[in-house]
Amino acid sequence: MSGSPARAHDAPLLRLVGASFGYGERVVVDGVDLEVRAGESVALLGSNGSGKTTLLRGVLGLAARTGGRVEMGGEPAPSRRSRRRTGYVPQAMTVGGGVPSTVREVVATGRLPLRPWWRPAGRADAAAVRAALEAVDMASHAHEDVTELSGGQQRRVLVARALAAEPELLVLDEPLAGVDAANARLLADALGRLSARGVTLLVVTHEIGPLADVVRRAVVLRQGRVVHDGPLVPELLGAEAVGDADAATGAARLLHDHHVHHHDEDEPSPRGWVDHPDTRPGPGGLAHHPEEHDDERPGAAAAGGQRRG
Amino acid sequence: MSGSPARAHDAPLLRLVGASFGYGERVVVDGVDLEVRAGESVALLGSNGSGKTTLLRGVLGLAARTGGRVEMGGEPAPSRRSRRRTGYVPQAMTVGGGVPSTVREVVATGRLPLRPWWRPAGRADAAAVRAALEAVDMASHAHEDVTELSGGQQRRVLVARALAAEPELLVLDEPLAGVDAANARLLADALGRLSARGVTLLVVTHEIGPLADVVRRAVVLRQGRVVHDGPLVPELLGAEAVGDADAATGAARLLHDHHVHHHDEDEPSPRGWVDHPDTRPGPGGLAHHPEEHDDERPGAAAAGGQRRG
Amino acid sequence: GGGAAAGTGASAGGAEPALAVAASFYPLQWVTEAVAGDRAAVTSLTAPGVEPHDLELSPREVGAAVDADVLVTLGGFQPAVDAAAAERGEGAVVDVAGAADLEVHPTAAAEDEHAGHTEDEHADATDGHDHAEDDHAHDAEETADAHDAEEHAADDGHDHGLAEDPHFWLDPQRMASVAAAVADGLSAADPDGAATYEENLAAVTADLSALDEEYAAGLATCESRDLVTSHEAFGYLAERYDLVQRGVQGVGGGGSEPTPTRLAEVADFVEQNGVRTIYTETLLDPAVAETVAAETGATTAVLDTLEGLTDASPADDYPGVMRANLEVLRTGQGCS
Amino acid sequence: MGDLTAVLGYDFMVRALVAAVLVGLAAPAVGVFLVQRRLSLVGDGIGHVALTGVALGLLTGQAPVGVALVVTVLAAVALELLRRYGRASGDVVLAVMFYGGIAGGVVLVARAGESAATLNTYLFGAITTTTPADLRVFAVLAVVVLAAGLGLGRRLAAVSSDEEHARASGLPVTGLNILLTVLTAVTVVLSMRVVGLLLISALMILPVAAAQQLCRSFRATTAAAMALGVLTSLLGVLTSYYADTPSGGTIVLYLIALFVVAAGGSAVLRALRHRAARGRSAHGAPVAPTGPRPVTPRTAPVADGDAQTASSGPGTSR
Amino acid sequence: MGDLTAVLGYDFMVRALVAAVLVGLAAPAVGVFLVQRRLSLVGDGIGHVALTGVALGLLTGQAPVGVALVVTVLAAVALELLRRYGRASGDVVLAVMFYGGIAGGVVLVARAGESAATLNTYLFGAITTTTPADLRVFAVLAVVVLAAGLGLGRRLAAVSSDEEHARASGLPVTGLNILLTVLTAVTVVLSMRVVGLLLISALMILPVAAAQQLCRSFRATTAAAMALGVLTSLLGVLTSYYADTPSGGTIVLYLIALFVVAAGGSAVLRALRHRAARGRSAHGAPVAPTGPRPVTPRTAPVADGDAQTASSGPGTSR
Ligand SMILES: Nc1ncnc2c1ncn2[C@@H]1O[C@H](COP(=O)(O)OP(=O)(O)OP(=O)(O)O)[C@@H](O)[C@H]1O
Ligand SMILES: Nc1ncnc2c1ncn2[C@@H]1O[C@H](COP(=O)(O)OP(=O)(O)OP(=O)(O)O)[C@@H](O)[C@H]1O
Ligand SMILES: [Mg+2]
Ligand SMILES: [Mg+2]
Ligand SMILES: [Zn+2]
Repeated sequence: MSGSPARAHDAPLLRLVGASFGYGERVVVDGVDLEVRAGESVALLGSNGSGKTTLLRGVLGLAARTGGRVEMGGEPAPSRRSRRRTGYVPQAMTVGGGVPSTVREVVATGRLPLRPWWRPAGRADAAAVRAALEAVDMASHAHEDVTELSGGQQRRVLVARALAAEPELLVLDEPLAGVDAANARLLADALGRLSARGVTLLVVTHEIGPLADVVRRAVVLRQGRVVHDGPLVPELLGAEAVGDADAATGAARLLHDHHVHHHDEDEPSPRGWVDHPDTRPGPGGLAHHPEEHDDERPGAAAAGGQRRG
Repeated sequence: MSGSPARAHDAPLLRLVGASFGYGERVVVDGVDLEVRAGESVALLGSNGSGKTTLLRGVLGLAARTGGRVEMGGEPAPSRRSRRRTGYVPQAMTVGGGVPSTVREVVATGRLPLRPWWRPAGRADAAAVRAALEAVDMASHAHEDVTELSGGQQRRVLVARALAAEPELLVLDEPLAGVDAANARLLADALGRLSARGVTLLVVTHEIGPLADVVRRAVVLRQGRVVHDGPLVPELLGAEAVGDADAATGAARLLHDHHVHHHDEDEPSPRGWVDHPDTRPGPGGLAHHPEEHDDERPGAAAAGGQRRG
Repeated sequence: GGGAAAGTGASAGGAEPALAVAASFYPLQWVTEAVAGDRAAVTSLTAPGVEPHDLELSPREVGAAVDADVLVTLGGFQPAVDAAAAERGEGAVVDVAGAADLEVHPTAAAEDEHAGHTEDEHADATDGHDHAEDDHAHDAEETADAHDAEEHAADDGHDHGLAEDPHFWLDPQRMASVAAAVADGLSAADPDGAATYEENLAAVTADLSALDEEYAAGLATCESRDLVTSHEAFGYLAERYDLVQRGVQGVGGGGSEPTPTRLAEVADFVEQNGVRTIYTETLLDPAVAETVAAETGATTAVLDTLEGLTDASPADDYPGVMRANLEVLRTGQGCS
Repeated sequence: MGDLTAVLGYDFMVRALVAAVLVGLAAPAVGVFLVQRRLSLVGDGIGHVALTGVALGLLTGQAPVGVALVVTVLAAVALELLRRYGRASGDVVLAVMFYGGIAGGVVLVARAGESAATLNTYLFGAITTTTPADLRVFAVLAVVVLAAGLGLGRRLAAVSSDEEHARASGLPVTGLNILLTVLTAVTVVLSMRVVGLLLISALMILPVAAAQQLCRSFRATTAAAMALGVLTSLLGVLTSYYADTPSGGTIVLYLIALFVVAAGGSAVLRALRHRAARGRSAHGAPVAPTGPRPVTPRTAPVADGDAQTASSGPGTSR
Repeated sequence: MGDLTAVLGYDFMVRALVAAVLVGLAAPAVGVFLVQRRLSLVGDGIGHVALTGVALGLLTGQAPVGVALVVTVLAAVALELLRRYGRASGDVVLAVMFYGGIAGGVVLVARAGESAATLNTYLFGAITTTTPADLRVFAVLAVVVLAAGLGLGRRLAAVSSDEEHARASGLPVTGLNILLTVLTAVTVVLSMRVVGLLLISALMILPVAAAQQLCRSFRATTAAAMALGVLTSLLGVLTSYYADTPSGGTIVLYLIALFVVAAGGSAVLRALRHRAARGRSAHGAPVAPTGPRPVTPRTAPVADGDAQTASSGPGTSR
């Protein structure tokens, strides 16, 4: 494990040993070994369908474990205790139901596991909810019906709900999708501060950009296996890293079918991504990483879409 | 209208004249004038909640029009005809129901409006479906249940469904969210080719990056009004351009509450955005547009947390 | 209801019966057995304890009804049986509706402002409420009400406000004419046995007139002539022995439950007329009658409508139950 | 089989079996769209509204079945509108229709006095009482429903699974919804008098629920549901003859047993399929989705979810 | 008011009114979670299963209410498990339970012979027949339900609106689901014998459906639903006395009228609120969401939607 935790601790907060997760008979995540130390910030990368969401859900006990072990703070997980120490932002908007609920009510549900059932919400709960709402800049919408918010606003509500629980480990599944750039930066900054305070982060994302300053280590999944685990080096930001073989193949077919070459790129070399290690964005920081562009190059797929780490 | 259509035509394909859309009594999009010529590719930008989705839905007749006019090809829209000429990729995964449907079945529904009800699917339909599936690299998943796909795969299915209809106008609401970088490029390329063939594109996105080569013109919404309509100049790519004031305010409050200064920003001035008319992003391009930030500041938005770009 | 062969007749033991007869519900089964004696094997299509209104026949039972040499039925009472009868082609069907001399019974309630309440409503008020309140309770129960429907259909052309009361068997004299009709029907189907049927009929008629006399004597002098019942099944009986029936349920309750107004009226009626006893039934929920009783301080007693025999029935055959009912009535009405 | 001859010796049994085939074919063909819309109990709800319609018909002296059809169709259209424009979700609107139908029936019946008694005839029935005239009605119904299913099935499925997109793409959503509603109402109202509301509404849903466990495509589910509908109806009628039980209840219990078996069996089936798929797949990587769904509550998405998709589309040039 | 004295002169009316208050309070307090889960008809479904339970109790000579409770709770738990692990959505599972309950009841009843008649006693009732003993049961029920609602309401709401997240965050989801199910079963089984299944299941849902039209928060919806439940129950009982109609049906019709008025009125109300909000808002920008929902079909999201969110979270430091 080559992570570079923001704070070094001895025992890993989260440890997966040969862990497999899946749905029914299907194994989606296959024998993953992973250690995340307290205070670390880890990005989980991989192409669509590579098993990122399944891995997160498996750690939380939402997808079935079909093999291996998961531990949190040295104890077997998921347990009720491990779940309470974890905040989760799901990939899809899952809040719904027949009865209207306000943004505040939804965020307040994040506090529920922290207090015994007979105790009503106290001042600390109210403060945490307020702080979480402000962190995602939704305080002014606190009393609106969540179902009447825009897509990006809903995403932010989900993040706030996780934040309200003041977790030790924060697990975010594509937290930046659909969030506008200003809020993306705001959220990234907030994550940065959390990390600085010792909160451990595990973030699935396809847009590493705004998080580049927060995340120090990247784990890349391909077809349910870890194919890279190490520092978030520039090359990982390239598309190749997170593209999958299928995509590349598809692109090839596409190009072939239509006899059209990609207008602004050379015909990719079979191992394209390897050829462009220098494309890492400079201090400009917000520029789009050119490497983002090369991954579905056909041959690249063949090369396995693997990248150096 | 300062668009730079890929191909010039005389009559605009889509024209909004003082169009307002909303939900019930609430006007979300307020008096928008917009012309999109056939063959143009337009990005619709704006912060979360600014009304982008509502505008698209209004054009398609999915959100109520509360004023103004919408025309397509000179005829009043939405009409059944105008809808058939338009392909739509919604922001959220909307396919669902109690009975399993395969990816192919979902994509094939895109063809339905094109043929009379008594005619069964023909060879052309099958070919279009296949081509659409390949364009999003989902052909290998054609016979899987859509509800068992990963998030990004589901998004791609929605895109394929719109493509299968071979529309003149393709309206996409955040088509890149949750799609891995390789597929994002693949899709961007495909859109580019469509555009080259004369298909008109109207794309909502927070991630202009992969589309930068495809889109030539940007329309920016703020609080339901158009605040910019012109070439997609570099500055528009900055977060500020599409961020909203709430975000800034939230950040300020946040910083205040926690007595932590944003590590890379100054404490906002009380009237931050007003004081920095110059913060309009320069060619540096990535700066945030400060003006976007002032609107919902609470007490002035109380001096809200504005930040410079 | 299940138990197609439920009520095999007393005749089964003797010589091989000449006839297989299906009777649609208990009183008809009893009268048929009494008339047929050993010459026929009688089965009831309604299992014991099942409200005949509720009757849905299983295919086997329909088969039994179709295959029987003679089917004895009260036309219009049970649509499932009527359907089976239609299935029989020219097979002999003894429909006792004519002999029973069915009438419309405007009850006390129908005479006041609640016109439209008739005997027939008892079915809605009691069984009907399951459908109305919950149409799902059905299959078994629902057909229940169908009897009224068919009854009504048979009656079409009449004023829609009125329909016939099927409960003829609670009147021994009507029961006697039905016995005669059954004897005729059996003789027609089995001319060889005509003499036997004639003999048995005489015995049955004698029994029934004895019963009639007991009733007449027993109910001659009573403190109260107001008969407050939960289900208006006793119209013929009341009419015969000069009582006035007043049903707690059924007034305006067409489907679900009595209206509070009706409950209040019955309660007032009970109090004003010094009625001491409110009768509930073995097969029905006593809650409504008990509510009125609790309201007025009256007591409740159980009458058996004889729509089906159950373990809860006070005796094991028709005359026994009728006599038990008489005792209950004499106590309840304060007869000397 | 000697026994079967005995069964077929009764005309009423022959008619019951034919009715079983016709209704068992038509009901799931409508029901699959109701399951797709997650309004599985709508048939039952329509049955309850029919109660009010019949009562009205009796009160006003009109043909009860006609009035019931009109009332149910109107109620169903009202449901559509409420669902579309109201703040209430489908299940709530269905509950309103449900309870409104019963309560309306109850109160009308109370007002109607004795004509009310006739009401239940229109709501309940037994398949063994099917008349030749009923059979003709069922035959027409089956033809109409199957024709609609064949001709418009894909459209109905599209509208049922993603109404928003169907509307955006120019399909006549309102018309299709109303057509489906009318088909449902007609199926329920015409059938329930003969076979009973329990049976007709269960036959619309349960075969689909069972088929769903075994199939992965809409088309296969529909076909399987129809086959299962016919099969269980026939079996149920025969069993009820031999076991001496009510036919309607027996058919429904068969359907439920089928569902339970299918739900249990599908795990096994999916495992086998998975192994097969793995065999085919070059990489040995999992290909077919298998196993039970995750615990996702499957609640409705909020008005706007939030996501973006990579889009591309070369195949769609014109 | 002279009239009111007359009404109160009858003990049964007084008891009916007290029962109306207690049931009108307790039923919506459970129902709000059922509406939240989009299983509005579950109360009705449980009632149908209770039929089977009662029939079983009668057959085996056990206390029917006890057996009905056990059977409904078991069935409801089975429903939970099917919903969670099966490929079927909630409405389908509900339909299975619904039809299974009736068919089981029907077939058992046919087998049970004579005890069958007693069955209806346990399923149907009239609020005017409430006995003092019933009132005590209702009082206990109301206290238990309200206590659960107050103590666990937020947890139940959380589980009902986002089961997945509730599970991930360490709430005892299965326990809470079972608790809700048991509460529902107890409420239905204990009440329906006295007040009827129609009334109890409608009282669980319709006040919530009406309140939903007027409120924007879960808490306000719950409070309003309980108030409306009590109000309409009282009004219904009184009206049924004066108008000479069945009480249960009258209450339900009131509830439906209320829903329709609320659905219509909410547009107006939202308009007013909107104006008010606009007044408060410095910019005059729209603040309150208003108007009917868009046509979004509100179908379930697929297992994984697809989106990413900007995340940030300073407030959550520990
Ligand atoms: N169904 C609805 N009912 C009422 N108001 C709504 C509804 N949907 C959206 N709104 C409101 O309309 C405004 C604009 O929403 P819209 O979805 O158009 O934003 P958007 O620009 O697409 O944002 P995003 O980038 O987050 O998707 C928001 O303030 C939202 O609260
Ligand atoms: N409920 C399910 N049942 C069966 N298979 C599933 C289910 N959900 C996901 N899968 C399969 O598991 C694989 C991994 O899915 P997962 O959601 O973990 O991918 P992901 O890495 O999160 O992708 P994305 O970037 O698109 O979100 C996919 O092939 C998908 O088809
Ligand atoms: Mg994912
Ligand atoms: Mg949007
Ligand atoms: Zn009777």
